[in-house]
Amino acid sequence: MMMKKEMIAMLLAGGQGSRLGVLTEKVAKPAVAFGGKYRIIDFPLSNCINSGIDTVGVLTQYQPLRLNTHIGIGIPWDLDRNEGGVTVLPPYEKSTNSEWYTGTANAIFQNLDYMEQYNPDYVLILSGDHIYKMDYEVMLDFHKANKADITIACMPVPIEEASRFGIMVTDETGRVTEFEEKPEKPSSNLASMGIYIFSWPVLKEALISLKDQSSCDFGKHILPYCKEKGQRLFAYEYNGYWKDVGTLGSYWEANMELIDIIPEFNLYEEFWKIYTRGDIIPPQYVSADAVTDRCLIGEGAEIYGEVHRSVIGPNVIIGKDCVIRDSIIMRNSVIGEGTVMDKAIIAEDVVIGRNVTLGCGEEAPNVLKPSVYAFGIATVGERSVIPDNVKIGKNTAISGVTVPEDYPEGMLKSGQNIKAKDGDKA
Amino acid sequence: MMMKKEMIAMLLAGGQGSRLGVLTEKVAKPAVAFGGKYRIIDFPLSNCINSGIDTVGVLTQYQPLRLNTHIGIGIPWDLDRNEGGVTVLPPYEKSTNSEWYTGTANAIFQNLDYMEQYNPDYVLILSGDHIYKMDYEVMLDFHKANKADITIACMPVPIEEASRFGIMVTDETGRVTEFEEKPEKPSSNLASMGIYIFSWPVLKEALISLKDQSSCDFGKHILPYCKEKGQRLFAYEYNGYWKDVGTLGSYWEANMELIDIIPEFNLYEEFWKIYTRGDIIPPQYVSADAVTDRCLIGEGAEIYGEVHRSVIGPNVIIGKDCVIRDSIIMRNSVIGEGTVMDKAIIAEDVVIGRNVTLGCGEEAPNVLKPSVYAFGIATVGERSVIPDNVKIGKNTAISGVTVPEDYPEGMLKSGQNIKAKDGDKA
Amino acid sequence: MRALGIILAGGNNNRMRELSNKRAIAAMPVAGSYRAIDFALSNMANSHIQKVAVLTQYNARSLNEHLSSSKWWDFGRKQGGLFVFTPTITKENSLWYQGTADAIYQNITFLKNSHEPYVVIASGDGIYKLDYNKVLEFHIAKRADITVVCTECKDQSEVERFGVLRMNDDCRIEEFEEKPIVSSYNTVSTGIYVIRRRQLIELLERTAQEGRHDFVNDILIRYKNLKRIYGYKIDSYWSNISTADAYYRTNMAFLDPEIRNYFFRQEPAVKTKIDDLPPAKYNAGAVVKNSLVASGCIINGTVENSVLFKDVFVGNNCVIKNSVILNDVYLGDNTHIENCIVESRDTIRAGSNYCANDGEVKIVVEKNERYVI
Amino acid sequence: MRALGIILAGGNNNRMRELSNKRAIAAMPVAGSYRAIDFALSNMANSHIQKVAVLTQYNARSLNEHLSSSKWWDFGRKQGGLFVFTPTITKENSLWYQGTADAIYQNITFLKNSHEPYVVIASGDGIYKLDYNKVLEFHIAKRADITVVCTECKDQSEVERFGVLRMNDDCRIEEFEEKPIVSSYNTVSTGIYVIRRRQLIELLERTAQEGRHDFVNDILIRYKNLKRIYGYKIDSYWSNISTADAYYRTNMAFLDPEIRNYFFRQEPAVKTKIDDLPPAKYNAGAVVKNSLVASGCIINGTVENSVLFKDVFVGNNCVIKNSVILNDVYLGDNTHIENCIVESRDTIRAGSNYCANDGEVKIVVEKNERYVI
Repeated sequence: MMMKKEMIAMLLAGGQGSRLGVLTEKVAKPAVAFGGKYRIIDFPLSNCINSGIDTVGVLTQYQPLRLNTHIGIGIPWDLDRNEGGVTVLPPYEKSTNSEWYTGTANAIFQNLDYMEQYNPDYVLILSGDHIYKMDYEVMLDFHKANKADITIACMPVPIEEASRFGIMVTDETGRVTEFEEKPEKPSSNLASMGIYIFSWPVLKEALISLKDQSSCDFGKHILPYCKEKGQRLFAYEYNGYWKDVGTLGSYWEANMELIDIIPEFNLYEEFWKIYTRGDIIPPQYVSADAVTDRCLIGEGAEIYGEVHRSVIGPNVIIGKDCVIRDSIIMRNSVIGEGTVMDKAIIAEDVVIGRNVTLGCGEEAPNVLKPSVYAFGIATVGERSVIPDNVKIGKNTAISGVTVPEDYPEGMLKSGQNIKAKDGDKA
Repeated sequence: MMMKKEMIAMLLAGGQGSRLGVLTEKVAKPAVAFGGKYRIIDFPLSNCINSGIDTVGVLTQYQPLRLNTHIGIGIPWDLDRNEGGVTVLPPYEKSTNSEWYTGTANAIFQNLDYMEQYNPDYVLILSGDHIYKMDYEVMLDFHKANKADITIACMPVPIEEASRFGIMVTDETGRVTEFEEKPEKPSSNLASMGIYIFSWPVLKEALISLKDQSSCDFGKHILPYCKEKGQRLFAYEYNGYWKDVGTLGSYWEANMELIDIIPEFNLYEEFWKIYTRGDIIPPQYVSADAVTDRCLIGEGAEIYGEVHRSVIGPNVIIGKDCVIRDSIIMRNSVIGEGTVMDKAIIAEDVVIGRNVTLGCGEEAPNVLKPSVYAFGIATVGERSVIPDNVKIGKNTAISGVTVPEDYPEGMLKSGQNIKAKDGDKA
Repeated sequence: MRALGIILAGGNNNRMRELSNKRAIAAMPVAGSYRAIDFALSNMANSHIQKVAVLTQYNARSLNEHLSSSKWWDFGRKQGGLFVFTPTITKENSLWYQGTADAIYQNITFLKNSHEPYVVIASGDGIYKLDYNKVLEFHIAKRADITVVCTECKDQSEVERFGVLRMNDDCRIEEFEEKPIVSSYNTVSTGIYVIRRRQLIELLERTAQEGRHDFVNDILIRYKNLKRIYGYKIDSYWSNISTADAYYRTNMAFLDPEIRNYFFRQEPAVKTKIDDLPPAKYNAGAVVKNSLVASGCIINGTVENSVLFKDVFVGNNCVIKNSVILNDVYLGDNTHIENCIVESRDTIRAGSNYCANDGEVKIVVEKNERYVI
Repeated sequence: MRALGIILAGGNNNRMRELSNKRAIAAMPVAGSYRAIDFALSNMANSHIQKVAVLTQYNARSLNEHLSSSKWWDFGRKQGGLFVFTPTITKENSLWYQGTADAIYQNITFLKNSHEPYVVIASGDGIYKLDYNKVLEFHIAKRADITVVCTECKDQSEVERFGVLRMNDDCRIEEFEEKPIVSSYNTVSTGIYVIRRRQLIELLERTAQEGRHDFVNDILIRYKNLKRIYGYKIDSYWSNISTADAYYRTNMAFLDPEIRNYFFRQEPAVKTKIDDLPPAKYNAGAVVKNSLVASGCIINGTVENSVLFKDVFVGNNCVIKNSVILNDVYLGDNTHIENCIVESRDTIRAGSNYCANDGEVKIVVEKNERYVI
């Protein structure tokens, strides 16, 4: 006999996020580090508890171990509950059919039983890969006030970008009259954020009716189906900071925006805290020779060199005579003495040797994935090793334990990649 | 940076347990109720925490929802930890290959990363379907004292039954010199209980070496491989109560044994408590007309009729003028007035009408699964409904919402089955 | 909910006789599986109050242990939580709590650091279900300064235990007498109040300055005409267990199917800390009639019209009638008990006889060596 | 481990000057991210002690809040747990703790209801790492009645703060003086003891009967010749923070890479309650040299040879040197601070100047209105 919950959240965290390249080779996108000490999923999870939602199902599929370890039993988010709390929901074997999640709505459908046991009035559907603060309770009030069946959070985007989104056309009451999936000629600039509140009977009926739809998806199948049936769909307009960190460029940019004096997205606000698993406790140490100029630095880091306009994760060690500029270095990575980097993204547990140069030379398109490894960024995947004295160009990607032989003439030219064998952890 | 753990436990809880018939139609065997308020998995889990093991991975696959809900974040077993604690480990998608668990050792192999993060010295392998109390710490001391690579818990069985088990032959030091999987002519009566302690490097090496073995199994593949390599395998002899509740007969018997004045398996001992999720709180009520004669009754039950030699779960309601004999009734089931049952197993959330008779007539072998539905037991699956006034014979099975039309002449003869549609929960 | 909760659980009362020797009244076991404070705490949780302070000083250990893990009550912790405040020495003060108002006053920083606009104050010895939101709505609608939850006391002889009040047609309280010797009214205060947080801080500071310490006498009665004090009447089950007789009657009330249904089956549920006890066991010879039996009990004898709390052992040929047997009592063979409350952890020697006349309640406290079972 | 733990965290000390006004010494912030009691508690957890009682009465609120969730320390709860015992009124006693022995004596039922054969007693104001199992092994090997953990005090002028002792070649303690005015020895007690549980119960009961209350004077010194009291010497880092000077020096010691490495990087880790704070932020103009900076800080000015605790804001053109800035301090623009300890939650007005001479330590307590940031 579970306690009834007014609204529960279902957080879709199964996606690989392949446009983040080597950053998501070993972890799902929601588990990627962000902002010095956080992971992307911390933002929707914190929004949940800050909005008073204490029951969250996290749907995982791709590489869930890091996510599992990060979420644990939900202690950091106050979601370690006897009833409700956070539950990780991977695909599971059933007595009749067993399948992986094939689409966003299919994933939710496969967890009907989970939702059922809380007998909710409303279900909030979230995705685990956006950076924003939103009070879902206000959105729920809007949903109730409109007697809506479905409320879709939307935000205005520049009309010239609207064709990249699902676009909502509404009447004067906010009711959705039409929607267009990535329209060539958008009739509105109100883009869906992929955040939905469903009245539970509506969601349940739609999921069951469309259960045989292959790769069943909210935007492509559930919303059209419901609209077709004449149900009340409303657009809830959101005007705060919201960032999809789906590409290396937007990921880098969103991190850099945190360095502004009073950033548009402020982590230092008391009344809407972002929670994360904080397993590293000691203060950071800044040595007598260090320079810390416009940067965020996480717990336990030790800075002996120069850091400019960068985001440094917990426990990172930056050696003497380093010069780090416009870069993101994630937790536990170690940068050898004398290393210089410009516009690099270094994932977790990376070891970089001495006197390495990252991000040097002219730009060149990446030879394998020009659309992924772009923006002039040098990207190093987690648990990689880079030997001493090598030079690495722009739009490059490195993963695995590299040795001097991987660098012809001590150099990885702009636009090139190295995929070496993993270290002993693999 | 996870804290190092000396020994972690991996609990195999994925099996369906198909010999329990309708009892495991909707839940995995480890989630089946036992002893009035427990579930089978409570026994190995409680053994873990009582033995000082605070990190347990539970490998699930078949119908895990009940198990997930039951385990929750591990509060009842004190396994809600910030580091370690209990973690449910279902199969998951990886970047290279994604597969279900195909055998006991394969399941453990697929969770190498999980074990690795605790950097254990020893790994305890358990299965989730036995009733027993064992101090794994004593077994570990034995393992260390023998400088063993693998220690296998064994118990002496009557030699005539030995051919049903994996049999260990040992020298005078306890070292395993030979083993026979279900031998026709057993050379010993020391049967493996499926409980192993591995030194971690040994386990890891074996799992990786045999990773391409299809349906990789501990008894069939890992132990032979390790013995072949000359590793030190020891048999740890256990002489306490241990019951495999794999058939309806042994399940029924193990429940009935709890009713003895001082049962061989004593739940009332202070120093080795069995923990379970206790979500039902109120005391039970025994009415002025009730008879409670040799029985166990769970919290919140209300008894208005007669109960003899039976195990009654929490929140069960037994109507006036009922006569319940030699039966097991699991939580939340409601028995209508005037119903009589002999040797029945009633699963959870069942509703039985008035003046029903269960377990009447002569025995007859079950027509569909004679080896499953035997022992003269009438079995009713969870969330079933039985209408008023019907008679149900022995070796029968009922699941789903049955109506009077399902019972020709108001009768389900011995050896017959009804599989009706599920109720509104399906 | 826009309120925080305070539960006054410090109390003791001579009329509990021997029962209050070892614990605060709020920690008394009730109805087989609960403690008195569970009712107020569950009401808080079920009214979605996220932040609750329990104030206690008398025999705080058993209460503390009961509350030690807030996880059973699922109070949010990042945004609130369950706080147990016993007295502490500070630079300014080194006295115990000297009264109900003083107990809150000594924790006034808790009030000051909160941001909830309202405070619900409840005592830890009431057995009832109540949605405090209803009271708060009433409080706001009446633009009251303080709202006192009150109820009709059916038994006139009981009235003298309580604060007695008279309201006008608008429910404003016009008269209020604390524990009168005789009273012509029978509307009594349940010890549950709603008040604006800033109002409470102000009243507490003023009262402390005047060297006064009691919430009822020094605030409610003293400010009766200065402040808008309203009464919110409830007519659902409410009982206060602070005398031995009332305690016995309240436990026996749970043999009534309607009361059982109200507390045990109807939503919202009353929560408590879970003990890890096996199911109750009835051996051959057990005869149980019209009784409540909690988990962990082992019964060999006869039990009638009684409430057995957790882990009670009833020996062969025992006869237990009309009695309340508290947790972990061992009753040796051939014991006869009638109209008694048997204190928890008692060990009664085989063949003992404790009977009170009907209408009386005897309290049994016996600490013999326990037989090894 | 076959021992339970007791942490004496009740203490206060005038030599902490203003710093002890608002909290017990055991609750003092240390090394940027910790509280003093974290060290004793982590040692308990890392020695696999499952059951720990913290005894406290002075300004218990902040300690209580810090300990409120035992989940950070991962003490088992079914088989033990973390208990905070403040004084309580019982039928037998209604006094505050009158000394260290009395504090334990008032909780003697906790000792009596336990089954662990040994007790580790530690004070909450020591900064050190120690595997208490090593001490217990020594204790058993020596067949000691009480083992006192002791260390060499390098600074003779500091000796007078401690209990001073002299051991014979077998490590048995032959002389013990509490806080002597002059002493020729420099082996001092760290306030960490191992004792058999039954022995402790017996000594406490006898001491209480005699109306005595102090563990050192009334037990250790009084029974020195009657009982086998041994000294276990440690030579790893140990520091007691109970004076303002020692507190300042201990914090500054963490600027030493060896000490930082010992506490921050080497196993086992020191645990603490996690605060949910963002990373430290360095704005343009920040110049930080040889300093520790905890999370949540925002720095615009110059910080040298200092320890910044959590959530410190350093304004533009500030100069902070050789100072310890406690949690949640706001330093307005152009502030100059040298050789100071700035009390937590202070708000320092822009342009302020607080400097002490080298070798002195000034304590700054300023409660101005905070600017809205």
